[in-house]
Amino acid sequence: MKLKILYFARLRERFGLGSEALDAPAGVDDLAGLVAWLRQRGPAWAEELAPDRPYRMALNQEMATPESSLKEGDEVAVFPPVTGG
Amino acid sequence: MKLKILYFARLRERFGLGSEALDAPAGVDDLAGLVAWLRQRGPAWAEELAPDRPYRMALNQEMATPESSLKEGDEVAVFPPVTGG
Amino acid sequence: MIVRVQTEPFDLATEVARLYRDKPKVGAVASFLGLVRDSNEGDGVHTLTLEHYPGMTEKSLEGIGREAFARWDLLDATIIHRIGTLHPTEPIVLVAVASGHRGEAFAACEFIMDYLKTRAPFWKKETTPEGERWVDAREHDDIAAGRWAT
Amino acid sequence: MIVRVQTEPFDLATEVARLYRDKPKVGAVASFLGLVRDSNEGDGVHTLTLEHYPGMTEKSLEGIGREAFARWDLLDATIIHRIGTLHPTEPIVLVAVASGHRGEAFAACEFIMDYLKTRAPFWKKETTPEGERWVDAREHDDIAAGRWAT
Repeated sequence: MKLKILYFARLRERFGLGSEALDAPAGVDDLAGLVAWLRQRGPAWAEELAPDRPYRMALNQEMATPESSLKEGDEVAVFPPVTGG
Repeated sequence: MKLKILYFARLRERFGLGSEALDAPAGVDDLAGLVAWLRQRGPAWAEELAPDRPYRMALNQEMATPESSLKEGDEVAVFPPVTGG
Repeated sequence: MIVRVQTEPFDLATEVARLYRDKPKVGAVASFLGLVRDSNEGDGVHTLTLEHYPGMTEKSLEGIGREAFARWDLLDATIIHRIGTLHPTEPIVLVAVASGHRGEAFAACEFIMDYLKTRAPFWKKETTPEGERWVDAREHDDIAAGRWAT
Repeated sequence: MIVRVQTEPFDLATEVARLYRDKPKVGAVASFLGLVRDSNEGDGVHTLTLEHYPGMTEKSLEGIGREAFARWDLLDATIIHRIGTLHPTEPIVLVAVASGHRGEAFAACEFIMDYLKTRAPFWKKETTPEGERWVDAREHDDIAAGRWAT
Protein backbone atom coordinates (compact mmCIF):
# COMPACT_ATOMS: atom_id res chain seq x y z
CA MET A 1 0.00 0.00 0.00
CA LYS A 2 1.51 3.29 -1.14
CA LEU A 3 1.63 6.04 1.50
CA LYS A 4 3.17 9.47 1.86
CA ILE A 5 4.79 10.00 5.26
CA LEU A 6 5.85 13.37 6.66
CA TYR A 7 8.07 14.03 9.69
CA PHE A 8 8.29 17.31 11.59
CA ALA A 9 10.42 19.14 14.14
CA ARG A 10 12.59 16.94 16.37
CA LEU A 11 11.52 13.75 14.54
CA ARG A 12 12.38 15.23 11.16
CA GLU A 13 15.86 16.09 12.45
CA ARG A 14 16.38 12.78 14.24
CA PHE A 15 15.35 10.68 11.24
CA GLY A 16 17.09 13.03 8.81
CA LEU A 17 13.94 12.88 6.73
CA GLY A 18 11.16 15.40 6.01
CA SER A 19 8.98 13.21 3.85
CA GLU A 20 9.05 9.94 1.98
CA ALA A 21 6.91 7.80 -0.30
CA LEU A 22 6.50 4.36 1.23
CA ASP A 23 5.06 1.06 0.12
CA ALA A 24 3.79 -0.52 3.32
CA PRO A 25 3.71 -4.34 3.44
CA ALA A 26 0.51 -6.37 3.75
CA GLY A 27 -0.68 -6.44 7.35
CA VAL A 28 0.00 -2.75 7.93
CA ASP A 29 -3.58 -1.52 7.88
CA ASP A 30 -3.77 1.14 10.57
CA LEU A 31 -1.52 3.78 12.16
CA ALA A 32 -0.54 1.48 15.02
CA GLY A 33 0.63 -1.11 12.49
CA LEU A 34 2.52 1.51 10.50
CA VAL A 35 4.38 2.73 13.59
CA ALA A 36 5.26 -0.83 14.62
CA TRP A 37 6.71 -1.36 11.17
CA LEU A 38 8.65 1.96 11.20
CA ARG A 39 10.22 1.05 14.57
CA GLN A 40 12.12 -1.78 12.90
CA ARG A 41 14.09 0.63 10.74
CA GLY A 42 16.80 1.18 13.33
CA PRO A 43 17.70 2.54 16.78
CA ALA A 44 16.52 6.15 16.16
CA TRP A 45 13.15 4.90 14.93
CA ALA A 46 12.73 2.35 17.71
CA GLU A 47 13.62 4.95 20.30
CA GLU A 48 11.59 7.93 19.05
CA LEU A 49 8.52 5.85 18.24
CA ALA A 50 8.64 3.75 21.42
CA PRO A 51 5.21 3.39 23.06
CA ASP A 52 6.17 5.67 25.94
CA ARG A 53 7.31 8.57 23.71
CA PRO A 54 4.88 11.44 23.28
CA TYR A 55 4.73 11.56 19.48
CA ARG A 56 1.52 12.38 17.62
CA MET A 57 0.17 11.41 14.22
CA ALA A 58 -2.08 12.93 11.61
CA LEU A 59 -3.89 11.13 8.80
CA ASN A 60 -4.69 13.19 5.71
CA GLN A 61 -4.01 16.36 7.72
CA GLU A 62 -6.35 15.53 10.61
CA MET A 63 -5.19 14.46 14.07
CA ALA A 64 -5.53 10.67 14.20
CA THR A 65 -5.42 7.74 16.63
CA PRO A 66 -3.60 4.40 16.50
CA GLU A 67 -6.85 2.76 15.39
CA SER A 68 -7.20 4.98 12.30
CA SER A 69 -7.34 2.73 9.20
CA LEU A 70 -4.98 3.29 6.29
CA LYS A 71 -5.83 3.16 2.62
CA GLU A 72 -3.85 3.52 -0.60
CA GLY A 73 -2.57 7.06 -1.16
CA ASP A 74 -3.01 8.30 2.42
CA GLU A 75 -0.85 11.11 3.77
CA VAL A 76 0.46 10.30 7.25
CA ALA A 77 2.43 12.68 9.48
CA VAL A 78 4.43 11.85 12.59
CA PHE A 79 5.51 14.65 14.93
CA PRO A 80 6.16 15.71 18.54
CA PRO A 81 3.36 17.34 20.58
CA VAL A 82 2.69 20.76 19.09
CA THR A 83 4.16 23.90 20.68
CA GLY A 84 2.84 26.86 18.68
CA GLY A 85 0.90 29.88 19.85
CA MET B 1 -22.64 68.69 59.75
CA LYS B 2 -21.47 70.16 56.43
CA LEU B 3 -21.43 67.72 53.50
CA LYS B 4 -20.95 67.92 49.76
CA ILE B 5 -23.47 65.81 47.84
CA LEU B 6 -23.18 64.86 44.17
CA TYR B 7 -25.88 63.35 41.93
CA PHE B 8 -25.26 61.57 38.64
CA ALA B 9 -27.09 60.35 35.53
CA ARG B 10 -30.85 59.77 35.94
CA LEU B 11 -30.82 61.03 39.54
CA ARG B 12 -29.05 64.24 38.54
CA GLU B 13 -31.69 64.86 35.90
CA ARG B 14 -34.62 63.88 38.11
CA PHE B 15 -33.52 66.09 40.99
CA GLY B 16 -32.37 68.87 38.63
CA LEU B 17 -29.20 69.02 40.71
CA GLY B 18 -25.60 68.00 40.01
CA SER B 19 -24.14 68.90 43.38
CA GLU B 20 -24.94 70.80 46.54
CA ALA B 21 -23.41 71.84 49.85
CA LEU B 22 -25.63 70.61 52.68
CA ASP B 23 -25.73 71.10 56.41
CA ALA B 24 -27.21 67.86 57.71
CA PRO B 25 -29.16 68.05 61.00
CA ALA B 26 -28.08 66.31 64.19
CA GLY B 27 -29.03 62.64 64.09
CA VAL B 28 -27.90 62.15 60.49
CA ASP B 29 -24.67 60.25 61.16
CA ASP B 30 -24.50 57.62 58.43
CA LEU B 31 -25.50 57.19 54.78
CA ALA B 32 -28.77 55.47 55.71
CA GLY B 33 -29.70 58.46 57.87
CA LEU B 34 -28.74 60.90 55.13
CA VAL B 35 -30.93 59.11 52.58
CA ALA B 36 -33.88 59.00 54.99
CA TRP B 37 -33.52 62.75 55.45
CA LEU B 38 -33.21 63.43 51.68
CA ARG B 39 -36.41 61.44 51.01
CA GLN B 40 -38.40 64.09 52.87
CA ARG B 41 -37.52 66.73 50.29
CA GLY B 42 -40.42 65.88 48.00
CA PRO B 43 -42.01 63.29 45.72
CA ALA B 44 -39.06 62.90 43.32
CA TRP B 45 -36.71 62.31 46.26
CA ALA B 46 -39.05 59.95 48.07
CA GLU B 47 -39.61 57.96 44.89
CA GLU B 48 -36.02 57.74 43.56
CA LEU B 49 -34.53 57.01 46.98
CA ALA B 50 -37.23 54.55 48.06
CA PRO B 51 -35.77 51.42 49.68
CA ASP B 52 -36.67 49.26 46.66
CA ARG B 53 -34.92 51.49 44.10
CA PRO B 54 -31.50 50.33 42.91
CA TYR B 55 -29.51 53.49 43.65
CA ARG B 56 -25.91 53.35 44.85
CA MET B 57 -23.80 55.66 47.03
CA ALA B 58 -20.16 56.58 47.33
CA LEU B 59 -18.42 58.20 50.30
CA ASN B 60 -15.31 60.23 49.54
CA GLN B 61 -15.16 58.60 46.10
CA GLU B 62 -15.31 55.01 47.34
CA MET B 63 -18.35 52.76 47.00
CA ALA B 64 -20.12 52.79 50.40
CA THR B 65 -22.84 51.01 52.36
CA PRO B 66 -25.80 52.36 54.38
CA GLU B 67 -23.78 51.78 57.55
CA SER B 68 -20.90 54.03 56.43
CA SER B 69 -20.46 56.79 59.04
CA LEU B 70 -20.45 60.44 58.05
CA LYS B 71 -18.12 63.15 59.29
CA GLU B 72 -17.80 66.88 58.70
CA GLY B 73 -16.64 67.69 55.17
CA ASP B 74 -17.40 64.31 53.60
CA GLU B 75 -18.17 64.05 49.89
CA VAL B 76 -21.19 61.84 49.23
CA ALA B 77 -22.47 60.76 45.83
CA VAL B 78 -25.81 59.19 44.94
CA PHE B 79 -26.29 57.53 41.56
CA PRO B 80 -27.94 54.69 39.61
CA PRO B 81 -26.12 51.37 39.13
CA VAL B 82 -23.18 52.00 36.83
CA THR B 83 -23.37 51.13 33.11
CA GLY B 84 -19.95 51.90 31.64
CA GLY B 85 -17.57 49.66 29.76
CA MET C 1 -0.04 50.76 34.64
CA ILE C 2 -1.79 53.46 32.65
CA VAL C 3 -5.31 54.64 33.51
CA ARG C 4 -6.97 57.34 31.44
CA VAL C 5 -10.45 58.82 31.16
CA GLN C 6 -10.73 60.92 28.04
CA THR C 7 -13.03 62.42 25.42
CA GLU C 8 -10.60 61.84 22.55
CA PRO C 9 -10.25 58.55 20.65
CA PHE C 10 -7.35 56.28 21.60
CA ASP C 11 -5.06 54.34 19.32
CA LEU C 12 -5.18 50.60 19.92
CA ALA C 13 -1.87 49.86 18.21
CA THR C 14 0.01 52.49 20.23
CA GLU C 15 -1.49 51.34 23.51
CA VAL C 16 -0.87 47.64 22.95
CA ALA C 17 2.64 48.19 21.55
CA ARG C 18 3.53 50.15 24.69
CA LEU C 19 2.80 46.99 26.71
CA TYR C 20 5.29 44.76 24.90
CA ARG C 21 7.76 46.96 22.98
CA ASP C 22 11.25 46.60 24.54
CA LYS C 23 9.73 44.28 27.17
CA PRO C 24 11.11 40.83 26.37
CA LYS C 25 9.53 39.25 29.48
CA VAL C 26 6.07 39.78 27.99
CA GLY C 27 4.81 36.63 26.30
CA ALA C 28 1.11 37.49 26.23
CA VAL C 29 -1.08 40.55 25.79
CA ALA C 30 -4.83 40.07 26.20
CA SER C 31 -6.95 43.04 25.26
CA PHE C 32 -10.57 44.02 25.13
CA LEU C 33 -12.23 46.73 23.11
CA GLY C 34 -15.81 47.75 23.93
CA LEU C 35 -17.70 49.52 21.13
CA VAL C 36 -20.93 51.44 20.63
CA ARG C 37 -23.53 49.21 18.95
CA ASP C 38 -26.31 50.53 16.73
CA SER C 39 -29.07 48.83 18.68
CA ASN C 40 -29.97 47.95 22.25
CA GLU C 41 -33.05 46.00 23.35
CA GLY C 42 -34.53 46.28 19.88
CA ASP C 43 -34.22 50.03 19.37
CA GLY C 44 -31.82 51.84 17.09
CA VAL C 45 -29.09 53.81 18.82
CA HIS C 46 -28.00 57.07 17.20
CA THR C 47 -25.59 58.27 19.85
CA LEU C 48 -24.35 57.15 23.23
CA THR C 49 -23.33 59.73 25.84
CA LEU C 50 -21.13 58.71 28.73
CA GLU C 51 -21.27 60.59 32.02
CA HIS C 52 -18.83 59.86 34.82
CA TYR C 53 -17.80 60.95 38.32
CA PRO C 54 -14.53 62.84 37.86
CA GLY C 55 -12.06 61.92 40.56
CA MET C 56 -13.79 58.76 41.66
CA THR C 57 -13.60 57.32 38.13
CA GLU C 58 -9.82 57.45 37.97
CA LYS C 59 -9.53 56.18 41.56
CA SER C 60 -11.85 53.26 40.88
CA LEU C 61 -10.04 52.27 37.68
CA GLU C 62 -6.69 52.44 39.46
CA GLY C 63 -8.16 50.33 42.27
CA ILE C 64 -9.43 47.77 39.76
CA GLY C 65 -5.99 47.62 38.16
CA ARG C 66 -4.20 47.24 41.51
CA GLU C 67 -6.57 44.44 42.45
CA ALA C 68 -5.70 42.63 39.21
CA PHE C 69 -1.95 43.05 39.89
CA ALA C 70 -2.48 41.61 43.38
CA ARG C 71 -4.32 38.57 42.01
CA TRP C 72 -2.16 37.70 38.99
CA ASP C 73 1.48 37.91 37.98
CA LEU C 74 1.15 40.78 35.52
CA LEU C 75 3.83 42.88 33.85
CA ASP C 76 1.76 45.88 32.77
CA ALA C 77 -1.78 47.01 32.06
CA THR C 78 -3.68 49.83 30.39
CA ILE C 79 -7.24 50.94 31.06
CA ILE C 80 -8.71 53.72 28.91
CA HIS C 81 -12.35 54.75 29.06
CA ARG C 82 -13.90 57.42 26.91
CA ILE C 83 -16.56 59.89 28.01
CA GLY C 84 -18.82 62.28 26.12
CA THR C 85 -20.90 61.55 23.04
CA LEU C 86 -20.00 58.59 20.82
CA HIS C 87 -21.51 56.97 17.73
CA PRO C 88 -22.02 53.34 16.70
CA THR C 89 -18.76 51.52 15.86
CA GLU C 90 -16.71 53.93 18.00
CA PRO C 91 -14.54 52.37 20.73
CA ILE C 92 -15.63 53.15 24.31
CA VAL C 93 -13.17 51.26 26.45
CA LEU C 94 -9.83 49.51 26.11
CA VAL C 95 -8.40 47.12 28.68
CA ALA C 96 -5.07 45.51 27.79
CA VAL C 97 -2.96 43.33 30.08
CA ALA C 98 0.59 42.06 29.59
CA SER C 99 1.94 38.97 31.31
CA GLY C 100 4.47 36.19 30.84
CA HIS C 101 1.78 33.65 29.95
CA ARG C 102 -1.65 33.75 28.41
CA GLY C 103 -3.74 32.37 31.26
CA GLU C 104 -2.96 35.28 33.55
CA ALA C 105 -3.37 37.89 30.84
CA PHE C 106 -6.81 36.57 29.85
CA ALA C 107 -8.02 36.20 33.43
CA ALA C 108 -6.89 39.66 34.49
CA CYS C 109 -8.30 41.35 31.38
CA GLU C 110 -11.72 39.79 31.88
CA PHE C 111 -11.61 40.49 35.62
CA ILE C 112 -10.88 44.17 35.04
CA MET C 113 -13.74 44.45 32.54
CA ASP C 114 -16.23 42.70 34.84
CA TYR C 115 -15.18 44.86 37.74
CA LEU C 116 -15.25 48.03 35.65
CA LYS C 117 -18.78 47.21 34.48
CA THR C 118 -20.11 46.95 38.02
CA ARG C 119 -17.88 49.30 40.05
CA ALA C 120 -16.59 52.19 37.93
CA PRO C 121 -18.85 55.27 37.99
CA PHE C 122 -19.83 55.60 34.33
CA TRP C 123 -23.39 55.95 33.05
CA LYS C 124 -24.63 55.60 29.48
CA LYS C 125 -27.47 57.54 27.93
CA GLU C 126 -28.74 56.51 24.50
CA THR C 127 -30.42 58.60 21.84
CA THR C 128 -32.87 56.43 19.89
CA PRO C 129 -35.69 57.30 17.46
CA GLU C 130 -37.95 57.31 20.56
CA GLY C 131 -35.80 59.91 22.31
CA GLU C 132 -33.22 59.79 25.06
CA ARG C 133 -32.99 57.12 27.75
CA TRP C 134 -30.55 56.05 30.41
CA VAL C 135 -29.22 52.55 29.89
CA ASP C 136 -30.29 50.20 32.68
CA ALA C 137 -27.67 48.17 34.48
CA ARG C 138 -27.68 44.61 33.21
CA GLU C 139 -27.31 43.17 36.66
CA HIS C 140 -30.46 43.99 38.61
CA ASP C 141 -28.65 43.49 41.83
CA ASP C 142 -31.61 43.59 44.16
CA ILE C 143 -29.66 42.26 47.10
CA ALA C 144 -27.18 45.12 46.97
CA ALA C 145 -30.01 47.57 46.35
CA GLY C 146 -31.85 46.17 49.35
CA ARG C 147 -28.92 47.02 51.60
CA TRP C 148 -29.96 50.64 51.21
CA ALA C 149 -33.36 50.05 52.77
CA THR C 150 -33.58 51.93 56.04
CA MET D 1 -13.30 34.67 9.45
CA ILE D 2 -9.70 35.21 8.39
CA VAL D 3 -7.01 32.57 8.91
CA ARG D 4 -3.45 33.23 7.83
CA VAL D 5 -0.08 31.54 8.30
CA GLN D 6 2.70 33.86 7.27
CA THR D 7 6.35 34.78 7.62
CA GLU D 8 5.72 38.55 7.54
CA PRO D 9 4.70 40.63 10.55
CA PHE D 10 1.01 41.50 10.89
CA ASP D 11 -0.51 44.81 11.90
CA LEU D 12 -2.65 44.56 15.04
CA ALA D 13 -4.56 47.80 14.40
CA THR D 14 -5.49 46.82 10.85
CA GLU D 15 -6.61 43.36 11.88
CA VAL D 16 -8.69 44.48 14.86
CA ALA D 17 -10.23 47.43 12.98
CA ARG D 18 -11.35 45.04 10.25
CA LEU D 19 -13.43 43.23 12.89
CA TYR D 20 -15.47 46.26 13.94
CA ARG D 21 -15.18 48.96 11.25
CA ASP D 22 -18.57 49.48 9.57
CA LYS D 23 -19.97 46.66 11.75
CA PRO D 24 -22.33 48.35 14.20
CA LYS D 25 -23.54 45.03 15.67
CA VAL D 26 -20.08 44.48 17.19
CA GLY D 27 -20.00 45.54 20.83
CA ALA D 28 -16.90 43.63 21.90
CA VAL D 29 -13.56 42.59 20.43
CA ALA D 30 -11.35 40.35 22.56
CA SER D 31 -7.88 39.80 21.24
CA PHE D 32 -4.74 37.96 22.18
CA LEU D 33 -1.19 38.57 21.08
CA GLY D 34 1.47 35.94 21.78
CA LEU D 35 5.08 37.20 21.74
CA VAL D 36 8.60 35.79 21.78
CA ARG D 37 10.11 36.09 25.27
CA ASP D 38 13.84 36.42 25.93
CA SER D 39 13.97 33.48 28.32
CA ASN D 40 12.42 30.06 28.80
CA GLU D 41 13.07 27.71 31.71
CA GLY D 42 15.93 29.87 32.88
CA ASP D 43 17.90 30.15 29.66
CA GLY D 44 18.23 33.16 27.41
CA VAL D 45 16.48 32.92 24.06
CA HIS D 46 18.17 34.58 21.11
CA THR D 47 15.79 33.46 18.38
CA LEU D 48 12.72 31.30 18.04
CA THR D 49 12.07 29.38 14.83
CA LEU D 50 8.58 28.13 14.05
CA GLU D 51 8.10 25.10 11.84
CA HIS D 52 4.65 24.01 10.71
CA TYR D 53 2.79 21.47 8.58
CA PRO D 54 1.67 23.36 5.48
CA GLY D 55 -1.84 22.42 4.54
CA MET D 56 -2.78 20.86 7.85
CA THR D 57 -1.96 24.09 9.69
CA GLU D 58 -4.51 26.15 7.77
CA LYS D 59 -7.11 23.38 8.00
CA SER D 60 -6.65 23.02 11.74
CA LEU D 61 -6.89 26.78 12.36
CA GLU D 62 -10.04 26.96 10.23
CA GLY D 63 -11.44 24.01 12.17
CA ILE D 64 -10.65 25.73 15.49
CA GLY D 65 -12.40 28.87 14.26
CA ARG D 66 -15.48 26.98 13.04
CA GLU D 67 -15.68 25.21 16.38
CA ALA D 68 -15.69 28.60 18.16
CA PHE D 69 -18.45 29.91 15.86
CA ALA D 70 -20.50 26.80 16.64
CA ARG D 71 -20.11 27.29 20.39
CA TRP D 72 -20.65 31.04 20.71
CA ASP D 73 -22.62 33.75 18.98
CA LEU D 74 -19.72 35.42 17.18
CA LEU D 75 -19.72 38.04 14.44
CA ASP D 76 -16.19 37.63 13.09
CA ALA D 77 -12.75 36.30 13.99
CA THR D 78 -9.16 36.49 12.85
CA ILE D 79 -6.39 33.97 13.48
CA ILE D 80 -2.88 34.81 12.26
CA HIS D 81 0.17 32.71 13.11
CA ARG D 82 3.67 33.51 12.01
CA ILE D 83 6.30 30.99 10.97
CA GLY D 84 10.06 31.24 10.41
CA THR D 85 12.64 32.85 12.66
CA LEU D 86 11.53 35.46 15.20
CA HIS D 87 13.26 37.46 17.93
CA PRO D 88 12.26 38.40 21.49
CA THR D 89 9.40 40.97 21.62
CA GLU D 90 8.16 39.97 18.15
CA PRO D 91 4.51 38.89 17.87
CA ILE D 92 3.97 35.21 17.00
CA VAL D 93 0.21 34.84 17.01
CA LEU D 94 -2.91 37.01 16.96
CA VAL D 95 -6.39 35.77 17.77
CA ALA D 96 -9.15 38.38 17.72
CA VAL D 97 -12.87 37.72 18.09
CA ALA D 98 -15.81 40.09 17.57
CA SER D 99 -19.18 39.59 19.21
CA GLY D 100 -22.16 41.55 20.45
CA HIS D 101 -21.15 41.15 24.09
CA ARG D 102 -17.92 40.68 25.97
CA GLY D 103 -18.53 37.29 27.57
CA GLU D 104 -18.69 35.47 24.26
CA ALA D 105 -15.75 37.35 22.77
CA PHE D 106 -13.52 36.54 25.77
CA ALA D 107 -14.57 32.89 25.94
CA ALA D 108 -14.12 32.28 22.22
CA CYS D 109 -10.74 34.04 22.10
CA GLU D 110 -9.36 31.99 24.99
CA PHE D 111 -10.88 28.79 23.58
CA ILE D 112 -9.21 29.34 20.20
CA MET D 113 -5.83 29.98 21.87
CA ASP D 114 -6.11 26.87 24.08
CA TYR D 115 -7.11 24.76 21.13
CA LEU D 116 -4.40 26.22 18.90
CA LYS D 117 -1.77 25.48 21.55
CA THR D 118 -2.67 21.79 21.68
CA ARG D 119 -4.01 20.98 18.18
CA ALA D 120 -2.42 23.20 15.53
CA PRO D 121 0.75 21.71 14.00
CA PHE D 122 3.38 24.29 14.94
CA TRP D 123 6.70 23.54 16.62
CA LYS D 124 9.11 25.97 18.24
CA LYS D 125 12.87 25.67 18.26
CA GLU D 126 14.89 28.03 20.45
CA THR D 127 18.43 29.24 20.01
CA THR D 128 19.98 29.85 23.44
CA PRO D 129 23.60 30.40 24.56
CA GLU D 130 23.72 26.60 25.02
CA GLY D 131 22.69 25.98 21.42
CA GLU D 132 19.48 24.97 19.71
CA ARG D 133 16.67 23.02 21.32
CA TRP D 134 13.09 22.09 20.52
CA VAL D 135 10.60 23.53 22.96
CA ASP D 136 8.78 20.82 24.91
CA ALA D 137 5.01 20.79 25.02
CA ARG D 138 3.80 22.21 28.33
CA GLU D 139 1.11 19.60 28.65
CA HIS D 140 2.80 16.26 29.13
CA ASP D 141 -0.27 14.46 28.04
CA ASP D 142 0.76 10.94 28.95
CA ILE D 143 -2.73 9.57 28.48
CA ALA D 144 -2.87 10.68 24.86
CA ALA D 145 0.72 9.54 24.35
CA GLY D 146 -0.16 6.18 25.87
CA ARG D 147 -2.85 5.67 23.24
CA TRP D 148 -0.02 5.16 20.78
CA ALA D 149 1.28 2.12 22.66
CA THR D 150 0.87 -0.94 20.47
